[in-house]
Amino acid sequence: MTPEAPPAQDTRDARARYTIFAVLWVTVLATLLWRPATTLAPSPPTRSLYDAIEAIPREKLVIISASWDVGTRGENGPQTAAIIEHLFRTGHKFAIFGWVAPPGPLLVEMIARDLARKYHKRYGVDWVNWGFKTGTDAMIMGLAKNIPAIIRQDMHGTPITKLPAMKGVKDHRDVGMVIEITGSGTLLSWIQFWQGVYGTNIGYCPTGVMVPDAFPFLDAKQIRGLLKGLAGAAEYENLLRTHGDASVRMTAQSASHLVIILLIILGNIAFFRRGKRQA
Amino acid sequence: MLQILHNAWPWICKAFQPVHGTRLLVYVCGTTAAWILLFWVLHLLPARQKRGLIVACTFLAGLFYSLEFFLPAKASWLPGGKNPLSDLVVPMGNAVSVVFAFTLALGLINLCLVHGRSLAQAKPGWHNSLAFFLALISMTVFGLWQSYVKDGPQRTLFGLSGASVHRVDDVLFSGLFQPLGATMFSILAFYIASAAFRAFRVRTAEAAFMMAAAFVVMLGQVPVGYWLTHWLPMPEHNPLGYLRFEVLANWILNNWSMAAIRAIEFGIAVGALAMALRIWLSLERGSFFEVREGPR
Amino acid sequence: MPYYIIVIGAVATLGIYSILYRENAVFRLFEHIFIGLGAGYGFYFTITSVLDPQWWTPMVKEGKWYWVVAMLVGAMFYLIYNRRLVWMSRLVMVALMGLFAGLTFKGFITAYVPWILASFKPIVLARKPYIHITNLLSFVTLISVMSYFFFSVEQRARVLRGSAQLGRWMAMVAFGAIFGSAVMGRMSLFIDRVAFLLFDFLRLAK
Amino acid sequence: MIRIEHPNWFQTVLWFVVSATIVGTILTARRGRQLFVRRIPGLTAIDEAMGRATEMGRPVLFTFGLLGIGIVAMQALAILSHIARQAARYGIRLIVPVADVPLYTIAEEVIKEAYTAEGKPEAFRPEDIRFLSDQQFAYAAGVIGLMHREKVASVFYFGYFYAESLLLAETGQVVGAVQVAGTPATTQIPFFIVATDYTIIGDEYYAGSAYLSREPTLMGSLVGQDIGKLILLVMILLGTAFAVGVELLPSIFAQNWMAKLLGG
Repeated sequence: MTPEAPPAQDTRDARARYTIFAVLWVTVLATLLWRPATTLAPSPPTRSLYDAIEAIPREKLVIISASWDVGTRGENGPQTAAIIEHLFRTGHKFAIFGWVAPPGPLLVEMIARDLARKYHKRYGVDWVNWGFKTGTDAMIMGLAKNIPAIIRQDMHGTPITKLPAMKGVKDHRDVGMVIEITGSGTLLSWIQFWQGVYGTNIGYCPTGVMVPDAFPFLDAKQIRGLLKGLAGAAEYENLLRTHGDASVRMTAQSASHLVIILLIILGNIAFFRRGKRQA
Repeated sequence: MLQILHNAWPWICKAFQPVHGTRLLVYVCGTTAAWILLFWVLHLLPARQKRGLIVACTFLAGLFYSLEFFLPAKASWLPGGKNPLSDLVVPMGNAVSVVFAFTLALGLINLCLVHGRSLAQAKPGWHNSLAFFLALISMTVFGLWQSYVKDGPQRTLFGLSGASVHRVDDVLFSGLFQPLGATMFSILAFYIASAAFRAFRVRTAEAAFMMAAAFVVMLGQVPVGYWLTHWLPMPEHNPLGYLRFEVLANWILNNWSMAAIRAIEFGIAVGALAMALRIWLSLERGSFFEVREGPR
Repeated sequence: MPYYIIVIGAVATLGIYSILYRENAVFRLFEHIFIGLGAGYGFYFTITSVLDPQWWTPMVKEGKWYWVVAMLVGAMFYLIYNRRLVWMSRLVMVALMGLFAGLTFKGFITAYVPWILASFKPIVLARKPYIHITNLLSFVTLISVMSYFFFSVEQRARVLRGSAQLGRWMAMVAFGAIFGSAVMGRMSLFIDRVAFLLFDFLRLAK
Repeated sequence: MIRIEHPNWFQTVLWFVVSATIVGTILTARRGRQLFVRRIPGLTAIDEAMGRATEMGRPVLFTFGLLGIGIVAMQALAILSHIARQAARYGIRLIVPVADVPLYTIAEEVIKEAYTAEGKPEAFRPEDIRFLSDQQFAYAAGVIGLMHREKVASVFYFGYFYAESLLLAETGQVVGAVQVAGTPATTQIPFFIVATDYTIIGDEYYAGSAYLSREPTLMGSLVGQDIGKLILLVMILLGTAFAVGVELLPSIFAQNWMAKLLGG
């Protein structure tokens, strides 16, 4: 630890930083424009989420908990699209629901509308949007006991009693699975107040940074499946045999990972060469 | 004591019935006056007793969720045969979020003071403070405005309909607020790259372990890693298959890092439990928990 | 989304990215706009999503007069600026922390007992290959990392010192895994911004 | 899969035993029993970093991250108090940007008290304790600006951090500051490890304030926590032993009794 770093070191570090930034920009721009799609073989956590969704009884509702906003759209967006595509194919009814990130339900609805057109699904019959509800944990607890009392109307102001998809949906027993798609630490609420109490199945789609933290829950069977960030979404698209955003972006992802790995190797070579010279 | 409570119970229930009109106003004002009076009297207490009051309130507050949890859901010895606190959990959660919502102006006051001063004294960078105020005011006004006109499609305020207000709100929210946040977030991509370049040097065993795990997980989650080792057999057929990047990455996440994270979390859980006990039982010391007499 | 909103978004995006070169006036301007928008958003969101539905509606429209107490308790926070009455704000804060302490007890059991249970795995098997290597590794990792976090014993004994050292290495595996996984995450966010600039703003053929 | 709405008797006993142990050790420590805490490498680095700031005559910066008032904050405040006393002693400027208003007011008080305790109340500069924003990235942008403009010599990160951790730590690295970090947020520790000079990991965060302050309450609590962890460890060992027993000698071990007790 030197008291004052010499200026030469400073400029060299700065030059290295700028080079790294430039290389990253070029890599991502080039791969996105070139647009080759790549497929990714599904890993066990992805497959178990797929199987868990397949196994949900047809009459039960699936809750898509949209706990993300534009900040983490890069990962959560493709995850949401993959899950919704699967639900439209299996014919499960689902409800979009927000309780952490206020813009979440709107962003998910935009994805759902695009896909609904493709699969000729109708809003209100095949899917609904509960919108954003406040009250966090207390509300989640209440929701398990009485869904109509908490939701009352959908995001567009229609009373849920008028929506065919919500017919017969009363409490946690009518929910086949909760799929938490999130950019922050929201999982524990569903585990503590739904899974831990009523045994509701939870599917989990976190961003990359939270993936290792999710495995203790997977191991304890508190969650039924897991999408590992964007890679998980690409794997899911592979299971569904489609090429969505995730598959295209995985190429850019591959390229930038290679860049970082090369950087680490270069850094080590430089370190050992400098080390030798000093020795 | 219990007998008195038993006799008074219907009266208490009656007092908590919803009221409307003038009576509501009287009730609300009366409660406010009683509250202020109560705290005025409490303020006259000496510091020692104020401290005792805080200790008692903290203990009672902590008792709420604890009792709700540790008492069984149903038992014959409980009043009414079931857990009396379970029904209060949801209203309690609502009350806490309302109480916190009322602190919303605390931060706002502070920010306005700082930027107001910079604007009034025309400090260097005052135009930034001006931008701050413009952003703050327009976001608040159009946000509230929009939620007012949203209640009904025909509602207008100052002659503006929902659609035109919505357009302004869209510019502020979708045009500025969201891209700003998302871009700040994405800058991490650059920082993570330069940090990896600078810091991942195999100097010690620790660094080597960390780097190796990062390497495998990074490669195991992208198609290029899959491609690099796709010539290896699948792990079901041959143990060599465990060296495939995607298999190895998943194995590390599922067994190795999983156990380490679990161990770290156990430690943190006990640490948090200890901290919670110290607060609940008022064993914690420090300026925050002391009560002093008057200004110093 | 109308195109002018996308243009504004693109300008904001590029303004923030200018920090990659150095701290500058454009970045500072957007930084202040951002802080202002954030404060305004927090303000109106709290009013429309918490205070209106959870407080004003039950109290005024449904006549539940006792909700006024929530406001009185909330107001006590503001006494923090008054030297003489500051103890009242402390009372509220410490009591709320007591409430959270109660929740911590609940979390200690509901969140961690399942994890303790899940770590009961056989490391020796009755059939081939007799030793379950994966379970053994998980077990050793769990025990050694936990042993690293014992603070009140001097790590002089060789077993304990070795175990603690091993634990630190094993913890590094977890941190490496988090780092590697985060690289993917952060890159995805950058890719999303670039996709926005290329396909939404510049309207390059998708 | 296990469901816990209310605990069974064994879970209650487990909670009670761990809690009682912690409270018991706190009380014995308060009665004056001497207790031992092992060295925590990252924490001794605090003094080193303060020394460097003294040498260079530049300010130091302390951040709580997005922390609000609560359990984690109490520990961070104890460490802040230690740093503030050193700052007062050596005449170093201490800058503290905060993202939570109640915490901001308390931090100000803690620092002021530290300066008074060192006999230099006049050296305390209230304008250096600032509330920036409660929005994550707006706060991060503000702290980044401060680090650049004030040319800080050292940065301390103690509190709860989210994605802003690396934004801040990498900026500190660029301005050439010595950095020490500690947080119970497991997901952010790797970023501190790569970008700061010393990182206090996991549970060390809770041990930190005891190590620095030598306050009997905290020391006692630390010993109690160790015993609590030991209890968990023994349970895991027993549970694993029973699992092996079930595997090898199913005639004797009909089931995993440890798991049964825990409600599994």
